Amino acid sequence: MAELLRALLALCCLALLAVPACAAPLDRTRFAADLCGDGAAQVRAAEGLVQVGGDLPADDLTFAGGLLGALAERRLSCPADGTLLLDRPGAPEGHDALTGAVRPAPKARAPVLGLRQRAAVETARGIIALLTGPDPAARSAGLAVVERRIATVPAAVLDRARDTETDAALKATITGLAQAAALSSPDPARRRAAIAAVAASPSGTAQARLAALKGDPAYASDPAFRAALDAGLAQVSRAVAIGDGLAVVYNGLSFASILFMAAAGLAIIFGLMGVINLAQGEFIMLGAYATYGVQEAFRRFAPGLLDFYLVAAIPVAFGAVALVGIVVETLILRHLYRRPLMSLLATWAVSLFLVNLVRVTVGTQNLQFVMPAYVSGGVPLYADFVVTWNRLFAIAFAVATLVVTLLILRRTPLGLDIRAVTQNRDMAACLGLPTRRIDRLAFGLGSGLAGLAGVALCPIYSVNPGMGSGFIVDSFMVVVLGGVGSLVGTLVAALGVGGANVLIEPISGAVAAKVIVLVGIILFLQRRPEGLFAVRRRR
Amino acid sequence: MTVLTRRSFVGTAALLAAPALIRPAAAADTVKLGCLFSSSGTMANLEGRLNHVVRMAADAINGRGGVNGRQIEVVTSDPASDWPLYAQIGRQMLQQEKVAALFGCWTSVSRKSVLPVVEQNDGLLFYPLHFEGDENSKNVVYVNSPPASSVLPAVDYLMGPDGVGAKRFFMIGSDYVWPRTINKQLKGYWTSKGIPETAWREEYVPFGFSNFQTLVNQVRSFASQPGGQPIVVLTVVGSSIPDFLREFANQGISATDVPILGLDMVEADLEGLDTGKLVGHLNCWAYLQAAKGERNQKFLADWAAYVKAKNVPFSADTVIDPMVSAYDSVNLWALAAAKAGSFAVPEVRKAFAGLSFDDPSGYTLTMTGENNYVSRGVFIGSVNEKRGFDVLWQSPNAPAPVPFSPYG
Amino acid sequence: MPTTLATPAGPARRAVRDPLVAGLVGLCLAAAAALVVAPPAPYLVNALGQLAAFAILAVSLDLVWGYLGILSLGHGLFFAIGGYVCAMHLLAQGVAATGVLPDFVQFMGWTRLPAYWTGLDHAAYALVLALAVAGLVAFVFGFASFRSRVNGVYFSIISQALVYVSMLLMYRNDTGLGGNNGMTGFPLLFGWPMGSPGVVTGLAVAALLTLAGVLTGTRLLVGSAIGRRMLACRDDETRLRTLGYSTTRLKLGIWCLSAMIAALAGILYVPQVGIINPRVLAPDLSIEIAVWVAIGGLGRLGGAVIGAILVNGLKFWLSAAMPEAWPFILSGLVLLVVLVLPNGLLDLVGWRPRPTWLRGAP
Amino acid sequence: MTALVVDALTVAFGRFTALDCVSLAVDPGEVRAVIGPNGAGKTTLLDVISGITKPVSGRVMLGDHVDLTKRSEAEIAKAGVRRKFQEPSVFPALTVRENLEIGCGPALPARDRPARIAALLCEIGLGARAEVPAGRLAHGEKQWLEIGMVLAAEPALLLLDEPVAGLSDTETAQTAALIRALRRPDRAILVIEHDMAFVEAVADRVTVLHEGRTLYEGSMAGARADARVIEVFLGR
Repeated sequence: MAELLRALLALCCLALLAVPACAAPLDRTRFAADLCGDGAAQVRAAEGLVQVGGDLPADDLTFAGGLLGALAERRLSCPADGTLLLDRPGAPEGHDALTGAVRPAPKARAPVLGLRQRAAVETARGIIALLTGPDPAARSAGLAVVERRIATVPAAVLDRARDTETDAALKATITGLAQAAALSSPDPARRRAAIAAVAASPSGTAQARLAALKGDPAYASDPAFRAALDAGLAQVSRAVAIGDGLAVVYNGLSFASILFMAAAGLAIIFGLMGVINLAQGEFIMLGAYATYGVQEAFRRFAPGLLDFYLVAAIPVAFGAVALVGIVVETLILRHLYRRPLMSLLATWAVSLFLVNLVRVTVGTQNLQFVMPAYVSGGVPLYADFVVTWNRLFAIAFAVATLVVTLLILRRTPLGLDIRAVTQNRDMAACLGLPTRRIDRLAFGLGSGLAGLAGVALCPIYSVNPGMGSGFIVDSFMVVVLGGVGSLVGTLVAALGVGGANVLIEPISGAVAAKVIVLVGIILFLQRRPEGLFAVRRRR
Repeated sequence: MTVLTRRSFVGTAALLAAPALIRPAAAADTVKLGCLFSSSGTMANLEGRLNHVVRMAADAINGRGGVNGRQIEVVTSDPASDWPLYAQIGRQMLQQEKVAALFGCWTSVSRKSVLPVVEQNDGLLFYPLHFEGDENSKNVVYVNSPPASSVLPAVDYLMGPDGVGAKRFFMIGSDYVWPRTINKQLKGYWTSKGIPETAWREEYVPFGFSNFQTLVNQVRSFASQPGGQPIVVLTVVGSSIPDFLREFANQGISATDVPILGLDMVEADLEGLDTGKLVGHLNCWAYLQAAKGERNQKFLADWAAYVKAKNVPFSADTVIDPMVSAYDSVNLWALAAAKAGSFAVPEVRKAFAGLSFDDPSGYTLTMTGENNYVSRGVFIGSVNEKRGFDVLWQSPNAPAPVPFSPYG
Repeated sequence: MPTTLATPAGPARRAVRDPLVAGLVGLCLAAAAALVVAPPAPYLVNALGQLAAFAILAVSLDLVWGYLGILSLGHGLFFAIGGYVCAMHLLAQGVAATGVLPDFVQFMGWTRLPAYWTGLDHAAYALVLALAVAGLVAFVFGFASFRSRVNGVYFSIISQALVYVSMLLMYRNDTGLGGNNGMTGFPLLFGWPMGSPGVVTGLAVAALLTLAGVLTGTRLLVGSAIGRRMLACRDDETRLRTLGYSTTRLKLGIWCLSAMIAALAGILYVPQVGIINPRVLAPDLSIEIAVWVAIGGLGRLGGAVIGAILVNGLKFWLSAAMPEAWPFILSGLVLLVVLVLPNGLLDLVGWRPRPTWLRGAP
Repeated sequence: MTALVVDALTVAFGRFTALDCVSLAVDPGEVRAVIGPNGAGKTTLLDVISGITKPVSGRVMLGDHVDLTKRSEAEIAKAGVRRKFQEPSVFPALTVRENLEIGCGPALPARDRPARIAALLCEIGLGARAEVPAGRLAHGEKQWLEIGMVLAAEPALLLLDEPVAGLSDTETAQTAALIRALRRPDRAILVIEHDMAFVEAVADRVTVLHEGRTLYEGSMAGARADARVIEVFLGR
């Protein structure tokens, strides 16, 4: 009797396992109540949904998606008598989760998601988006989430997604992912296919997943498996190494572009007039504040175009800071050309003044910037190498600045004048060049370049009155190392310093990297004071 | 020429003596409190707020009739984020202004700089910041929590089932004693729990460091190693915090992949960030703006009104822990002075034992005769979309402070 | 030529002709005496002592900038070397007396002071060590720079980078000298409790007397034949070299001397403020030293003293009295001096020991 | 024996070649003038001899044994070379007497200096202005002071860079007389000048430089007759 009972029970279980399609539809009341429950209940609801998600009808998924979205965005209100979805956090009325009826929202609890809960909710929303997303973009966003948590997602979900997917490219991706998910499948052929699939999209995580399989009994017993795994691992390791190499290059380029932007204006000012402009960092800061001003103007007058404020800020920041530079030159520096060390003190005073002026008038807090899509986030390019848009923006900006500045210096009358004055001031004056006017314009150009650096830095660094002070030593080192008066030298020096920093940092830490690079420059300059690119001149 | 030099000397002497002349001598019915918070230099954005909070607290007490029948007069200064200047001004305030207590310092080094001054002059310094602990001077009131009573509960939470079950730890800090002490204590704590040394990594960056690309790459590759859920324990300070968060989000790592526990992260650090991609990262303080309760609502309303009325150059709707701690400091001092019936430091110090104050966080602060530390609650906050923190967890009560960590 | 020979040449004549320095030395001595006889409030005594230390620092920079044309933007380094060695001495003395290790040493996990602290509890050794280290660092850096003819603004920039690198190094906790928190909590000075009125007065008097000594010594130096070569080197180094003088050696010698004077200032400064941390190595502080010198009057030792005392006195006063205004006043003061009063504030009182054609110099 | 040998000297600044394989030899007691149009490399030649500029290749020998190209300015000066610059290079912050004292060089013992200085003051005619800062002197007085400074160390080789530039006719004649008076069997003098009459008055032989190369060497009369010299220099 007991035997029979046990057999029956086992049969039932088997049936339950084998035919999940007959699982009950979502218990909406319980699901809603769980989302309003404690952390454990929330996890239960979200993970339960993930487990059965492959078999739930579409309207259940949509319903759950709405609730989960509201929970993640804190629009879920939990009064004593049910669950409400609000239009926005703290709205006075909301839709009842079950009936959809609109009713006033009493003061009630809006659950805060813990990290576990948030992860579970994210996964659940991911599979819902993958299965029911209205367009390929939404479904592919869902797929991205699912991919990250592939270990917690049952195969049924991927199978269903693959079967129902209409977009060919997306379908192929899902198929690959489903294959890769079968790493621990009992079927050796599927396993090998899974290894190949994992190896096809290499990353540090993939490497770790494959490496873990080396401890698998099959590795020792099954030569085919062993060969597949070794090949897959080698492929992933190579790809990860290349990706890391690309990341180093990219990091170096990005740091170099920042250094170059900060130093380019200085190179012109120092090269032309021998003036050590200690206010250059503050000019960068002013450029960033000008960008902020443009953003606020857009917000007020053209909110629809707000995303383009960074582009519009380029001429504004250049012009505004160039104007400040010209004013400083006219009022102060032109009296000091024969006394470079005094102009150093004067620009220090100007920097002190500017920092405190901004501090008193605008405040010390970090400025709030809207980050349009083209400067926020990033895209994984190869293995673990992620291209971040803000850094790419800075690199592109630096390249554009370099090209335009070189064009100005090489192809325009002003550029010719500037080069003439840089090379031999007295001779240029004898030839009738208006050196006074050229000085002023060149100083304006150098300051304007600092303003541009301010624009480029907005998406990368925090903008506050003190932001400029950190640049001064680095950018002077870059200018002097490159050779005074040589913009190309400045570029090469920036690349060298940026690259060296990025290479040394993983080995000896960020502090030591900075110290080593600076000491190296000091030693180099003591052997070769004229820098890398300066032409040897008659003393 | 000697006449001229004499004149210039007289001028210099007059300058030195001038502080005594430019201020009206204290009226008999006031008592002075001194502030040592910078309104310029690197610390301005953080410390600057505290000057105003101290004033606000003193105004409120004055509105209730003052302390021991005297009105409070707040003396402010600007040590300009220049550490020796804190000591210099502190000395001047104690000796010349005869302030009854000092409220000041944010960084450990500024406190260390003022410490000998208050000890030599037997003054009283209320220090509103959390810090590395391992110090107990009878002349300093440590209003905020040492790590053993605030950081360890938070890390415990993250390691537990309610948190993320954290198994591996990437510690990134600014290179100075507070981050290093915290990390040292954490390592001791983990060792005591049997966690192997391979489960953590430690990196330090210079002050004001902002180029976090390489470090974030390292975090990512650390996270992809097997061994369990990783978290980042972030003890960088100042502008490094937003710069790190920005790079972290831009490289596409979310809080559900690798959560950051930012131990020095406050609302002010999120100013200027798009926090949509940072939702879920954590911080840990003795007060969060989102704390529930009438007292907090009143405090927030008071601050907003004060900012408006006095044209204070800081945000009316951002309140951070050290502001509340500074507010608590003034009130604790006033309670102690009233209990002692005197402004003399030894009397006030004696009155600390058994003092309690219901502060905006919702907890009741208490002090014992054992040390100059204050019992505070512990909040764990979670970054939300609105550049603030939601309360994720808070301690059931205010744990007794542990000045000297057992894990150091 | 008996008549020409009878005219006192060199130092003696010049010292007599520099009543400013003579007056300042007299004032220092008088102030020191006054402090001993009738000390004012301790914080004033302490402030005066700190001002004297700053004045010594300013003199050290004026010696190389005003008389040799070398603007160092890294003098904070030598000041810091003096300060750190002094702090180590005070802590070592404290350890010897109390047996308690400083907290940063405990933090590093050391059970006793590392070997290189040996002997630092002896004041004389500490003094020699501070001067020697400062001199050595200056020698190495100066030798490399002067030999390859690094001059003018290049020298300024490189020296600024040097002090910046040192700051980064000292901020590192692993460097082992207290990191960002630096060194503080000095218990004793020569066995007396730190901060007692006697010690405060003693330190201030020592600083004033040292200032008087440094002023006298440097004045004699710049008035001597070496001083004339310094001026010659400042105005036309190539000319001096083609007359057979090794300017590298001259510059190196004065540079090292200046570094040691700066270290002396650091030694006197640290026990008075009770703390040393890498902030003194911030490039800004080193620029500020140049600001003091320029405000007081470049190329006049008395001017450097007056500038240092004026700017720092104002800073002490205004950062408490008018905290918002201080940075604006300082920047205004610098611009005023640089544009209108090229010889510093001494111009205001009509002090013109040098003809106007010198204005073109550094 | 020769006082000065310049052997295949080449100097370049960047891509510009200032001296291209220039050679010349000056005998003891000789006054040699180097002439040539602007940019011919005359001042560069003096810069190399006095050690201010280092050549790309070639040698400069003082006497038969001392290689000047390997020495610093100070060592060259100590070897007995003195140079008078084109712009009067005196130390403006020092008095005339102090300038002369420095001119005596580091080697002369202090007790010998007053006598030497007194003699020089007489020689250059600035006795009455001995205590005046050199910055206050008139242009001509500065030229004379500088000559005094370079004479103070009794140089074996004297380099004069346009000593009469900007001087009046009378002063030029006085300077020519002075240079003739400076001739000594153990001293060679190298003069760079534009003023042909002055060169003719003082020089034993002339070297004509053009675009970094030696064009002619010989007597002044020969130079006047040389076709190439006339073309590049005199003719224009």
